[in-house]
Amino acid sequence: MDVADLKALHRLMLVARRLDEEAIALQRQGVLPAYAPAKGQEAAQVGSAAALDLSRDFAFPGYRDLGAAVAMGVDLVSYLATHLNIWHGGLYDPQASRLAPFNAVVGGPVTHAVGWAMGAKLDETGGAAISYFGDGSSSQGDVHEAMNFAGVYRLPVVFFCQNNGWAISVPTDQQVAGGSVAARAAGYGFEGHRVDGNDVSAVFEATRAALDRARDGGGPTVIEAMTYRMGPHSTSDDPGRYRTLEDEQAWTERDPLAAAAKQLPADEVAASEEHVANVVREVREGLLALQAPPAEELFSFVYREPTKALLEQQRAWKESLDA
Amino acid sequence: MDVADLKALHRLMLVARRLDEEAIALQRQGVLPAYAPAKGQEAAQVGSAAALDLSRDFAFPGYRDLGAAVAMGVDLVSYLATHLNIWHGGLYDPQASRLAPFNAVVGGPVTHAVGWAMGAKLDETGGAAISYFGDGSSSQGDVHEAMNFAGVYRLPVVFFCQNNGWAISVPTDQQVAGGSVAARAAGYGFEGHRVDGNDVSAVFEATRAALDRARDGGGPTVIEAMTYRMGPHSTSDDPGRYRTLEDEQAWTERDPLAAAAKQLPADEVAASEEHVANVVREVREGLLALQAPPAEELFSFVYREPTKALLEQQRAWKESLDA
Amino acid sequence: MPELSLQQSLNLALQHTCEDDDRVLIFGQDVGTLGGVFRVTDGLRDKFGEHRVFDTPLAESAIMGMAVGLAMHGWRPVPEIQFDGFSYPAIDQIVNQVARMHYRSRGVLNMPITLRLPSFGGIRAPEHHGESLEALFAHVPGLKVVSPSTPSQGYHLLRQAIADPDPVIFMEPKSRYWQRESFDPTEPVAPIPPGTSRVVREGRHATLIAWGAMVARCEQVAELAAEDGVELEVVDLRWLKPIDVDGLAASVAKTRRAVVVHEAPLTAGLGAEVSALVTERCFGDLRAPVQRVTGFDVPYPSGELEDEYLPSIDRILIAVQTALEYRRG
Amino acid sequence: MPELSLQQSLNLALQHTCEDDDRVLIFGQDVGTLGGVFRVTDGLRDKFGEHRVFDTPLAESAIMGMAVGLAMHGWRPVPEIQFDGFSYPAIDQIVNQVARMHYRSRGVLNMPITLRLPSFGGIRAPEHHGESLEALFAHVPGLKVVSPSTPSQGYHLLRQAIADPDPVIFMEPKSRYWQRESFDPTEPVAPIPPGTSRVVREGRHATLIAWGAMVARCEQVAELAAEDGVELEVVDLRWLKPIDVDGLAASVAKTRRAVVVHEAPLTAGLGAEVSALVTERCFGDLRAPVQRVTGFDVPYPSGELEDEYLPSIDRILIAVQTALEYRRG
Ligand SMILES: Cc1ncc(C[n+]2csc(CCOP(=O)(O)OP(=O)(O)O)c2C)c(N)n1
Ligand SMILES: Cc1ncc(C[n+]2csc(CCOP(=O)(O)OP(=O)(O)O)c2C)c(N)n1
Ligand SMILES: [Mg+2]
Ligand SMILES: [Mg+2]
Repeated sequence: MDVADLKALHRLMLVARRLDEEAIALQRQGVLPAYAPAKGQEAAQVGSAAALDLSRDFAFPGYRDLGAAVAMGVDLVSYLATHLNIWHGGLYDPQASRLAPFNAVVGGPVTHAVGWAMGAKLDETGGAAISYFGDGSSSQGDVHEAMNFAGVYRLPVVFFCQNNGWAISVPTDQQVAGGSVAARAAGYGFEGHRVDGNDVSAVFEATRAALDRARDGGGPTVIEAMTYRMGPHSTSDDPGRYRTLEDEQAWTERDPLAAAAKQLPADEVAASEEHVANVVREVREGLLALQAPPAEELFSFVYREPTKALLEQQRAWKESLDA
Repeated sequence: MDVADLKALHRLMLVARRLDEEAIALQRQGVLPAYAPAKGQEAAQVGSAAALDLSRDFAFPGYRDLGAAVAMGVDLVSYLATHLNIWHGGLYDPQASRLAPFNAVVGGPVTHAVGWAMGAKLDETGGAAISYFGDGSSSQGDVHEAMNFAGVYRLPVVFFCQNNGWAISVPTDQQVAGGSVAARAAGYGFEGHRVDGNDVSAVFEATRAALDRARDGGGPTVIEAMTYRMGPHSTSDDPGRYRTLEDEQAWTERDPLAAAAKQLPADEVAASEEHVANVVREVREGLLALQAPPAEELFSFVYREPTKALLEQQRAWKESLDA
Repeated sequence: MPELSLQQSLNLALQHTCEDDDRVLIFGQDVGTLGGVFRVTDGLRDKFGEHRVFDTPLAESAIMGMAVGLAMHGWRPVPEIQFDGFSYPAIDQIVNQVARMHYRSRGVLNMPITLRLPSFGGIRAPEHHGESLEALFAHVPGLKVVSPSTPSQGYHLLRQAIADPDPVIFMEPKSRYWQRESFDPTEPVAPIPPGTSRVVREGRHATLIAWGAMVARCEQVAELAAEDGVELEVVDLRWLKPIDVDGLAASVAKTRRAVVVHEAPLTAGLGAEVSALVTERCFGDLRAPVQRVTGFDVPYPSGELEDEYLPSIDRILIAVQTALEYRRG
Repeated sequence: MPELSLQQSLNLALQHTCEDDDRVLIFGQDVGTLGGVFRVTDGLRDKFGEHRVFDTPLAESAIMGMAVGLAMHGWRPVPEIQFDGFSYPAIDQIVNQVARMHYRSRGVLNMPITLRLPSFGGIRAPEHHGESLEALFAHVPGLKVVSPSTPSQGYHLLRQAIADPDPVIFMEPKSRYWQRESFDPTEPVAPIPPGTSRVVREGRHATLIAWGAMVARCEQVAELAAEDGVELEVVDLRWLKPIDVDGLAASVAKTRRAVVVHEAPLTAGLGAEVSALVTERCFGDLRAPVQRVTGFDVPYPSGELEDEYLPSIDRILIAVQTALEYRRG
């Protein structure tokens, strides 16, 4: 995408939204053991990931970044396979997809983006890294270390914080001292911007600008996309224990998908819905058809070549199956 | 001390300086196995520690804070015992001295100050904590986590950073993105101040103000004392490998001890030198007389009561001595 | 007599401890308003106030560092780290600070910290939510480590751990949180000091040694083996540091064979320590080398492969058979 | 033939590796301008430029996290953490990221990272500068662990480690940095793949198993024992993960007695794994339980107590004697 193409962005958001709904349905039907809904954060995720140049950039996701995967064209069955309990990192090829494996350690992968950005700088590829993390994650020491390293080496990296108001049950004001993750950037000598995380075009523009600056040697940027997690933290969470319906209601009115749709002709939106329904059906079918990995895979990928000890353990395990 | 009493502060600095010189001499004579010189940082250390109210405050040092120990009246033989390889944490009583044990993990103890400050707040003692750390230490994740916690809970803690220009061989501009540790405070929603770390009165005033604010519920403060490590990182370091004599020379002219002395009548300075010579002699004698701990202490203090396994190991060890 | 789940019994233990000792503080991610992702701290904030039971920002290292500072100020901290795999960011504080502050201060500074750590696998959770860190913790001088296997053990061991003057890592077997048992927690029991194990089932042909969720699995194995006339003794090791070597030796002196079972990977797991200790003490008695049935040397896998990873009844039975049929050289 | 210290041989290994492979990057605290606090990276920045050999800010977790990202971009990172005890802040990255990224990505992302870690005690250093973390690392699936005992071993093992496609923790015995040996590093040698050990001295009465600085100590012990007619075999385990269990079994099948020696505390140390493995493989051959001579279960002490803490010649000799005199039951 060269400029913010609202129609395309809206359609990507719609895929994310409908797929999110489908995943929740699948969880209720017992197909997915658990799921972390992204509802409400589609503009932040899609807008930022759509700004990437997939020929040279690379994204480092957390566990709630379906919209980024959608916008990057990642194979969605492979992406959601992690929630099917099939493989922790997902089944997509991270190198080909330009999306690092699904990562459940809050804060940890932020330093990877910094290292990758240094690798890109050393190789002079013009590539930039984007790191996805949440308001809660911003409290982790790793995020500070990552920002400091990025500032010292002036690396081409965008720290993309989705401030969705909550880290499970803890609201941002009990999490982020000072109240703003973007404001931290000044302390590292680089730019930090808050954007309306529910305005997909604004997110796209801010991210594109940060990526361009990164490529031009302008150093890192923090983008804090102000948004809201409209659903529960995960399908086993009960937000009623820590926030009010009014709180949720207020944000429903700021639904990023509705906001984008409002700017588009109704027939385009309808056409998109139709298109998306097909996408979602295909993904659903793909997920239902997905086979559990062969049990032998338990012993795979630990090293490039299995060690003797592992082969021996595999042999003993096989024997126990025959017992 | 109620107001900055320059004469008293100068005398404390002089003790620190002469003792530092003595420690280096003792290291050369083979008495101390190693030592981390504090020369040049006396104003920062003495000025800040003298501002503490020892009836209720508490200090968390690193490994180069002799001046703080001097200003707090810590038993100096016990303090230096750590460099004699007698006991890692020093031999002084941290509870009675209001000085936490000597701590060699860069960054780690900063979170302790935050926890202690919360303890003081819960107990409503009016006490405040001060955490000593360096420009290099500011890169550690723990320092960020500590500042964020302190900001969220608005705890009575002073983050006292001695920016002495170097972390072993790495200069501040390759260490601290943005160039200023004090500037980080804004990102946590509390105050951060740079002070001339070689001006003992300025350090005293800034620290006193921060402590008072902390007591009054005004929250944490970062103080960045700009100073210079005039000596090597440790007695096994060779600064010639990473900095120039001119660099060192420039700072010699800003020697904090000389700056304080210049403001005092010559006879008072002379009287102090005499007094301090006695102090240093006593400490030296104390160090020379200090006995190595009995070897049984190898098994002491691991738990409140030794476990059976430890007693058994101690027994076997004793037997091996008789073998 | 009430029927309590492990989750409930731990909750009750925290409640009773807070009532008895007003220096106890409970904190961690989501332990306050939410009552913990496993509801172990449910209702405690309302009972004891947000000064004693509170949420922290999302930073494990600071949680443990704060515990050190609070202990230095005379409080008795009971922090929670939300999941086993997220204790790694706090390992520096745990090893270099929590475990050493008493030692470093020559006994002046007490560290009566109990780290509650939902642990081990078996619940088909995401990555990092099924780890077993007991070998790491047990290796660290200054720490004690304990893991309960039942609701009543959970209640009493948690109270014991919090009362202990030293830092204790309290590993809660999360796959057992919802397991129920009838017992009266208010009934006085003898203390369960560090370094004591518990014979769960007597037997004479071999000793199964386990902790956490593997105790119940070993009891199942013993049940099955009994059908074939093999009488297995099952020992709940419970305190993983210090280890009750006398108790183990007494059992193995009788049975002459031992199998140790744990979820953690084999290599350098705590099973190696148990094997070495038992062999050192019972070499003459042993009729077979101590068998280890453990997780494999692979990262804890995704849910679909979890049952293959964890010690299965069949794998334990095979190890028992190996021990029974062993003939020297 | 040049005489090289371990420090020099490691320096040379890094230099030769950088010459042969321009994807190798060396970084860490003070490794650039200063050449490392132990001078192991001395002169490399001038030779290869500050893009390939560079200083980092003071943050171990970011150093390892950066290594992950660099590896994902196709570089071959050789980070240094300045001292053993300061690897704890990086443990989360090492365990949860470095060791798993290849697995997590189903083999797509290679992690050819070699972490250089000045390790172990014996130099009367401050707190946290004398730790032995091999048991922790060896427990982690996805890591390999190696420690050289001599300059020539250091040279070849470091090259082997960097060439390895998997993450390797390279534990440098700092008390041996200045030990010298005559050897020609340019002379081709057979590879020393993971999982191979080395018989340093042959013997037939008992096997001493050690790594790092303890190998030399065991050689001294063997020398002394030989005066009494006791012929000890000394095995340099060298690869601590994977462990050469076949090599150990071959030696113990011959000697029928084994003593494992390490600096780390006893409980849950790697000696337990060695003991368990050897016993599992050689139960019928063993005439005595495997003896462990280790550091005690105390924090690594201050310099004055260091010699009491480390396995002494006497303690090793006593263990040998115990093994030799052992009578079953
Ligand atoms: C290091 C670490 N600690 C704890 C957790 C458990 N955990 C998972 S998500 C979460 C909250 C994260 O909040 P935030 O970063 O704001 O992301 P969000 O869930 O809002 O998308 C927590 C505490 C974790 N995954 N990693
Ligand atoms: C966690 C940790 N990493 C590394 C070290 C090794 N080390 C000791 S001092 C030092 C530099 C510290 O610099 P700074 O914080 O500026 O303090 P200064 O030495 O200048 O007083 C380093 C890297 C350490 N002590 N702790
Ligand atoms: Mg959030
Ligand atoms: Mg400094």
